[in-house]
Amino acid sequence: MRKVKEKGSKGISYFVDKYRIFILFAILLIISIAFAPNFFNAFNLTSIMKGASLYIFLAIGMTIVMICGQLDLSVQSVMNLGAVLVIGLRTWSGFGWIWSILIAIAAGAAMGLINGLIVTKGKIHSFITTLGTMTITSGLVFLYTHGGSISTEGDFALGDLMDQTLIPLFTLRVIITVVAVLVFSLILNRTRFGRAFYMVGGNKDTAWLAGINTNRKITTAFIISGSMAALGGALFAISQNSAVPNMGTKGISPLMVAIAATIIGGTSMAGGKGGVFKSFVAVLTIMIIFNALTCFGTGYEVQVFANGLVLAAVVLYEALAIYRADKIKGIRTELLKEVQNK
Amino acid sequence: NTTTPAVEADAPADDAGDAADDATADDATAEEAEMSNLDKSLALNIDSVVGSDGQPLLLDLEKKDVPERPADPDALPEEDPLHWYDMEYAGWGAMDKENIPASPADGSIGKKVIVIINGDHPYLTAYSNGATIAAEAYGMDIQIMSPNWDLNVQNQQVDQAINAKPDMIILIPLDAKAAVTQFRRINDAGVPCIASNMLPEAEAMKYVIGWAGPDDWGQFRMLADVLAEEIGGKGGVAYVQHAPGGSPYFARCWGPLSQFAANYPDIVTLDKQAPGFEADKTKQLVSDWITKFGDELTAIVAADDSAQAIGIIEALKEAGREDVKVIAAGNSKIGMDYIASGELLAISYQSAEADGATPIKMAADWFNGLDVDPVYYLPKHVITQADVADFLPAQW
Amino acid sequence: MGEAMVALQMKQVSKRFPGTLAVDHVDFAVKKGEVHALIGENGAGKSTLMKTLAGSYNDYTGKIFINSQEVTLHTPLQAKQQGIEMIYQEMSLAQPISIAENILVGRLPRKGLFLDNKKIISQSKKLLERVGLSHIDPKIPISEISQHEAQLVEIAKALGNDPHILVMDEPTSALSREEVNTLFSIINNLKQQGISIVYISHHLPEIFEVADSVTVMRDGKIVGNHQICDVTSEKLVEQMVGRSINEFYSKRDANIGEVMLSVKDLSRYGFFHNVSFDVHEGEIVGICGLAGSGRSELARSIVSADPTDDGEIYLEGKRVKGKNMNAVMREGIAYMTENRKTEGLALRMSVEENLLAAMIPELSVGLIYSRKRGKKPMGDLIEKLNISAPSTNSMVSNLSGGNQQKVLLAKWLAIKPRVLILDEPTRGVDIGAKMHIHHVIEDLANNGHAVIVISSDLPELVGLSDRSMIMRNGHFIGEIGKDELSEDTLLLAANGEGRS
Amino acid sequence: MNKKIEKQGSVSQNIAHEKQSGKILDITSRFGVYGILIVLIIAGIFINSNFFSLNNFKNVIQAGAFLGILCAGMAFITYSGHFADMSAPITMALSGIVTISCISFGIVPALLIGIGAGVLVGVINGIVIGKFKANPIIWTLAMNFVVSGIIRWVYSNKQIYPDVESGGSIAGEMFTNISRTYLWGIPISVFIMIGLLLIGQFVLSKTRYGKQLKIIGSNIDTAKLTGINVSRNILIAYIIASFAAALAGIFVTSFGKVGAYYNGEGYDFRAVTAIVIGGMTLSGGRGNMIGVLGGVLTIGILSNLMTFIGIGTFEQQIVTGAIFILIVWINSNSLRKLGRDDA
Ligand SMILES: Nc1ncnc2c1ncn2[C@@H]1O[C@H](COP(=O)(O)OP(=O)(O)OP(=O)(O)O)[C@@H](O)[C@H]1O
Ligand SMILES: Nc1ncnc2c1ncn2[C@@H]1O[C@H](COP(=O)(O)OP(=O)(O)OP(=O)(O)O)[C@@H](O)[C@H]1O
Ligand SMILES: [Mg+2]
Ligand SMILES: [Mg+2]
Repeated sequence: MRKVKEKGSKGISYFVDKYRIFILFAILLIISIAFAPNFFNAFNLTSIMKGASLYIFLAIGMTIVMICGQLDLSVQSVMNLGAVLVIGLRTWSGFGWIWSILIAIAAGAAMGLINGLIVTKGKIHSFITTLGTMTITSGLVFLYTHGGSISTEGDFALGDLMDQTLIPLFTLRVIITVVAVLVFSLILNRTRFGRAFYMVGGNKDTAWLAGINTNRKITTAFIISGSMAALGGALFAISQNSAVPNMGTKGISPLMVAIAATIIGGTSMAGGKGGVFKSFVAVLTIMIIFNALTCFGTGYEVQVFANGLVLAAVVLYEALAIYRADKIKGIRTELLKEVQNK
Repeated sequence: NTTTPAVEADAPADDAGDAADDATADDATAEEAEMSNLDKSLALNIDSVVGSDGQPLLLDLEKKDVPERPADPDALPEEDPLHWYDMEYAGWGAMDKENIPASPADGSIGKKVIVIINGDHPYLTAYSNGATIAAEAYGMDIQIMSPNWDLNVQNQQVDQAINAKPDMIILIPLDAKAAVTQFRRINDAGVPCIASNMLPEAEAMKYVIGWAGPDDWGQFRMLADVLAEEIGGKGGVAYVQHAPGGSPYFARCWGPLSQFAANYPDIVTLDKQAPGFEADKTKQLVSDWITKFGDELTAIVAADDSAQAIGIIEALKEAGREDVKVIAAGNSKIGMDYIASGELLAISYQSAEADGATPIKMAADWFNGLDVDPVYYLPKHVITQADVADFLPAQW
Repeated sequence: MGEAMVALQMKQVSKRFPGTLAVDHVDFAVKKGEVHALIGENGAGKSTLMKTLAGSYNDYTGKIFINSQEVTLHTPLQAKQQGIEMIYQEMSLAQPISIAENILVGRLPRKGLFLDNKKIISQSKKLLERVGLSHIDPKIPISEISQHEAQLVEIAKALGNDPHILVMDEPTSALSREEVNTLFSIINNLKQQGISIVYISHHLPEIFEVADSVTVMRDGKIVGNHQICDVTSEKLVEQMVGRSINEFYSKRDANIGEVMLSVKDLSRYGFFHNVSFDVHEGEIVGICGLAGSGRSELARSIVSADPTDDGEIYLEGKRVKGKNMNAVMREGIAYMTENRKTEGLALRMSVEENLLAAMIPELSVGLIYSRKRGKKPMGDLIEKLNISAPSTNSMVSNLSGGNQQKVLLAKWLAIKPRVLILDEPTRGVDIGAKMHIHHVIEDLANNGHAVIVISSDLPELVGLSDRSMIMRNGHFIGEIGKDELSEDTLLLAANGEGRS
Repeated sequence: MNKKIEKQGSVSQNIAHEKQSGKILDITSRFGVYGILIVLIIAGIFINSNFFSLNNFKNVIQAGAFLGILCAGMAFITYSGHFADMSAPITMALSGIVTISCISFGIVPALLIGIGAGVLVGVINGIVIGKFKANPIIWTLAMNFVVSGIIRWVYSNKQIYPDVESGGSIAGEMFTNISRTYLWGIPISVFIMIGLLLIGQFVLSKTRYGKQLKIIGSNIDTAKLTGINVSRNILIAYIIASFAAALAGIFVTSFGKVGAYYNGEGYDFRAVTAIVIGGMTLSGGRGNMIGVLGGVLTIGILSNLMTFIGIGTFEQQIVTGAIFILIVWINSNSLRKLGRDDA
């Protein structure tokens, strides 16, 4: 039997690779704390997390969908759907908050279900499917609101509660967000149900042959994505006491932030790799960049540029890492020593 | 270069800067030393500050007749101008202001103002330009933030602005209704605040000193009158709408539409569509209309006088339908060029720079302890071929 | 045959693909605790029949009985519940996922609601040990281990499910002899426990070594069923191919000329070091070595598909300057990969497009590609290699494994390179096809080309090559001339016990 | 020997069989979008008498011209298995705004510099994606952000006008006339679109490059081990795509008479839609340019038709999205039925 050193040795590059998002986060945080005026205080940090909340809900779904090897471009429209429904049902139809929220989530889940069914049964690439449903959902949202926005008409109670700082730094909405992240992290990492998503993304045939209902799994991922997007939109709308039908149709949209964060967090578009918690940290990282740049008083163009640069750097880093790994894959260390000894 | 402010050599802006410097200088003359900051602020001459189009930047403001609010505007048909009462006259209502700090009445000089605009657009670049010129004239410090059309980012910038503890926040809300919470938040934090450009919901007016901006509804009613006159009070009108979501989406379609309905019963509505701000998409829409409606199409009302106007004019030209009259919200360079060449019938005069300067004026008035109306309208004017030359060069 | 003894019975099972009746009213039975070999030409329907059993198809017709109970096997899960496990011909592991999870997929141990990570590791370690991979950390992803290791992981995965019926579809095609031995002892062990095994292979010696009975398939039908003791390999071949094949390796009179390819001190650090050898015109040179000895890496470096750290290559005395595979190919050296599915073929493209893929520059006039000029070479190749496909337009992925392999080979024969390096040219190919391929390789050499054959199939190396070089741990340790060439000498040398 | 003949026989038999049963599917899979187009046109005839007129079709094809020009390039990206070029919008904006700022050098140098600037984006994309195998969607998205930031910064968020930049000289007017020049009453952009699509069709189906690109699109590792210069071919695809995007950008900018960072916004997804409706699959190596033209026309006719029916903007979105998915389903389903695709 040939002698092989135990594989997967944990060198420094391995460490950097595995925890790169945390390192990036820490570096940017420290730089911002050190240099950005008005950055490091409770008020601003809370504000960053409040801002991150919306994107995190999109990123949760995006991450799970990408782990399955799919893509969900409809999250932003679904987010708007959740937002207008929760306020519309409350204000126009007189539902209670609980019901409004539940129906909004259900509507998001329904959109996810449709996405999932088209992708799995219709066998249409998720990029295409969700591009289509994105348009459809946005049409539905406008139809519902007649193109305008909806407000709670002076009912600020729940909105204020959402924005209340319950624990230092954490408002209720942020707490819900963090809980959602933790729950989904736990599910993905520590349950059979969650690991199956990775299997499906890693190799659909393997998963299917192992008895996993891959179609159902992918559909579930889309349902989670849809309902989380709707919930994120709904919570945002509640804390805003109003809902806007067209968020993100211009500028760096929440959709782009969610995709960028998911990638920066290390989830692979090819599927089978990634995690919700990392995406969460990645969203915070992007928010820190935006926030700190505003603190410096730079214009929006610098923020776009910085966002692009980070994204580009991460993509390039990833590509080079794979390139390097490919090059040394299967290298035999005992043979290498031979050269070094010479 | 169209956008450098044409401040004259001996413009008061310079004086204002000097005055501010002098106020802190040790070797100030006795007379100046005696003057309080308020006196100095009041003494600033702002009348001759002009924008890049050579028009005075801080104009005399317009008043508007505010009718009685109907009991339930929503119950009225959409064609009824009063259906839109709450949008059109937001801010004028008898709403009680809440928790508005009292004016310090100690002068505008040296005050720190943060302006949060709603996004990036050449209009808003000119707006920011105007705000900056005006702020300099009043001796104020100004910082401008842009969330690039993202409400979530704007919320954060509101927080960041509060956190920077300025003397005043000026906010162009992204959405009329979402604005309520934003203004409420600023109000809660005890920072005086002015709403600008986009009309927020009436509810939001509680929390602000006032609103300054163009009278979109009023302007479009004026434009509508000009158009109705031109087409003899009858014909078919199609509407190229603003992007859904904001107040212009309503004002620039239902403003003229309800005006026609109220005063020119023979004008009919053919279609309303929102193709976005892309010339080629608008062109296809209008070409489709020309084919579909043929001679029924007498006029087009557009929410934008640049990209949309190009699409409309090109489609009309191509179909040889120069007889169709077009009005649009102004006043971009493209729009004014079209007015000059007679391809557009009329556009509204809406100086972007003045739009930026007006809330600054409101802020300064407030710092100076002057009476401040709840609404500062930009003056309304319809630009036609006859007077377009006065408004060139364009600001954006 | 007592009823109780029968573990599996398939009655009149058929499975149709668009355009092909892959399995045609087959009756097939396996007894408890026996190793039942299933053999046949490429495309005979072996894999399809077994995949039907493993629940891959929900549209088969006919009846399946497990332990005399009729069952419906429409999903893999249903098959698993019946205790049927299959090791697939085409690797089916998820690359980015850890070995442990791949092994335990679908039945990860839990503690309460959550996974029991300790148990996952310990269970998978145990299974890895059983297949001789105790040195591998089960936490690393599949993408970090080599192909033959992955094949073993696959076996471990199937064992973990404690099957009653275990189907192995060409499990040894990527394994070294030693690993094959491990596998056989595992098989014997399972047999003792009363587990039935269906064993598909193109290696007849293996079948005589391990199987108790054998079923022969041809064109989707069963054409023979024997106890292993009642049958000879000649007889099986005749049933498989429909004619008798007497002589496997015709003695070729090699007409060896000038040095064609000369490799000098070539190294890729960590993979192979200081390799030097010559290959002559008209010569077939074998490279023998255990899996992981660096043969494939060497070949890839020669054609610049992988980088080289040191050394030179000369073709007909001239230094090969190409820095990428495409340039090297233009100079006259070509390499056929061992990874048919992932690197060899574009599975979603047609037979024609794959056949002519390497020929595109030759077929083009200037920048323009002429499809017409490809017709003749394509027809010739299809005939020469006896490629059987529904049509030249059909996707390669719909072909049987052996025919895919032939398409891959044809793609390289098409460009007639001065030097052709073939990596495992007959992996997964049936005997008939193998014969064809060998003839074609010999033809090539007879026409003055030089051929290097890398193969783990020792009889193939012995029969085909004029001499064989031995690689061990990234080094060339010598060569064995034609006269001394035999399976034993090769094996000894590769294992480091023979001459060096 | 016998057997050989038998096998050969089965090949030709099967071909014959496939020819009969698969012909319709084959046509659907290749040109299915035209079937939809015909259905839409027939529907249009019943809906409005003005619909079926030369003028109307002229409008539709004209309206799709800029998009078509963009698609003629971006299809190369899709075909090569790299999904879409998300930096197309900013490439369009860049070439337009750079051309205008150089307009004082004369129209031809300005156009060359402008298109060159756009192609530069493609070169960067092509190198990074071709050589280092960066994820194409995300990389081009990042490029879109980066270049957008640069343009906004350089031009301080303003838009610039050809007539102003050229100081009122003839070059400015020539620039705005690029999209207003007509041949036989049809804008030249239409001819350029059709020309580019036909050239693209030729390149994809009839050239060595196209054949190799198809292999790259189907399996990039195989392409590499077939001795195809993968990184160079991908670079070429991105150069073609950026050239087309730059050209489309020139037209859009010329038509809108202003150079600005936002010219081209939204064109990325619109182009993907047209390309995919036209029968190219995102998994690469499938489809043709004639289909892409069909995709462009279908989008045009659909919106034309809905305006004729008088459907509101919002309902139009819903219908468009649904029809989009439907067409893609028809295309991919017939490919699958044919056994030409397993996706
Ligand atoms: N997914 C599929 N679609 C269409 N035809 C298929 C498919 N899978 C297999 N076939 C066809 O079914 C027949 C039987 O193939 P199968 O893979 O069972 O052969 P096999 O005996 O396992 O051959 P090999 O020894 O080469 O593995 C072949 O003609 C093949 O072309
Ligand atoms: N001692 C070792 N240390 C690390 N990796 C090894 C070792 N031996 C083999 N490998 C792995 O096995 C792979 C197979 O190596 P290579 O392809 O060179 O072997 P080969 O002789 O061609 O065998 P095969 O018949 O499997 O192709 C290598 O890429 C490497 O990943
Ligand atoms: Mg098989
Ligand atoms: Mg090998």
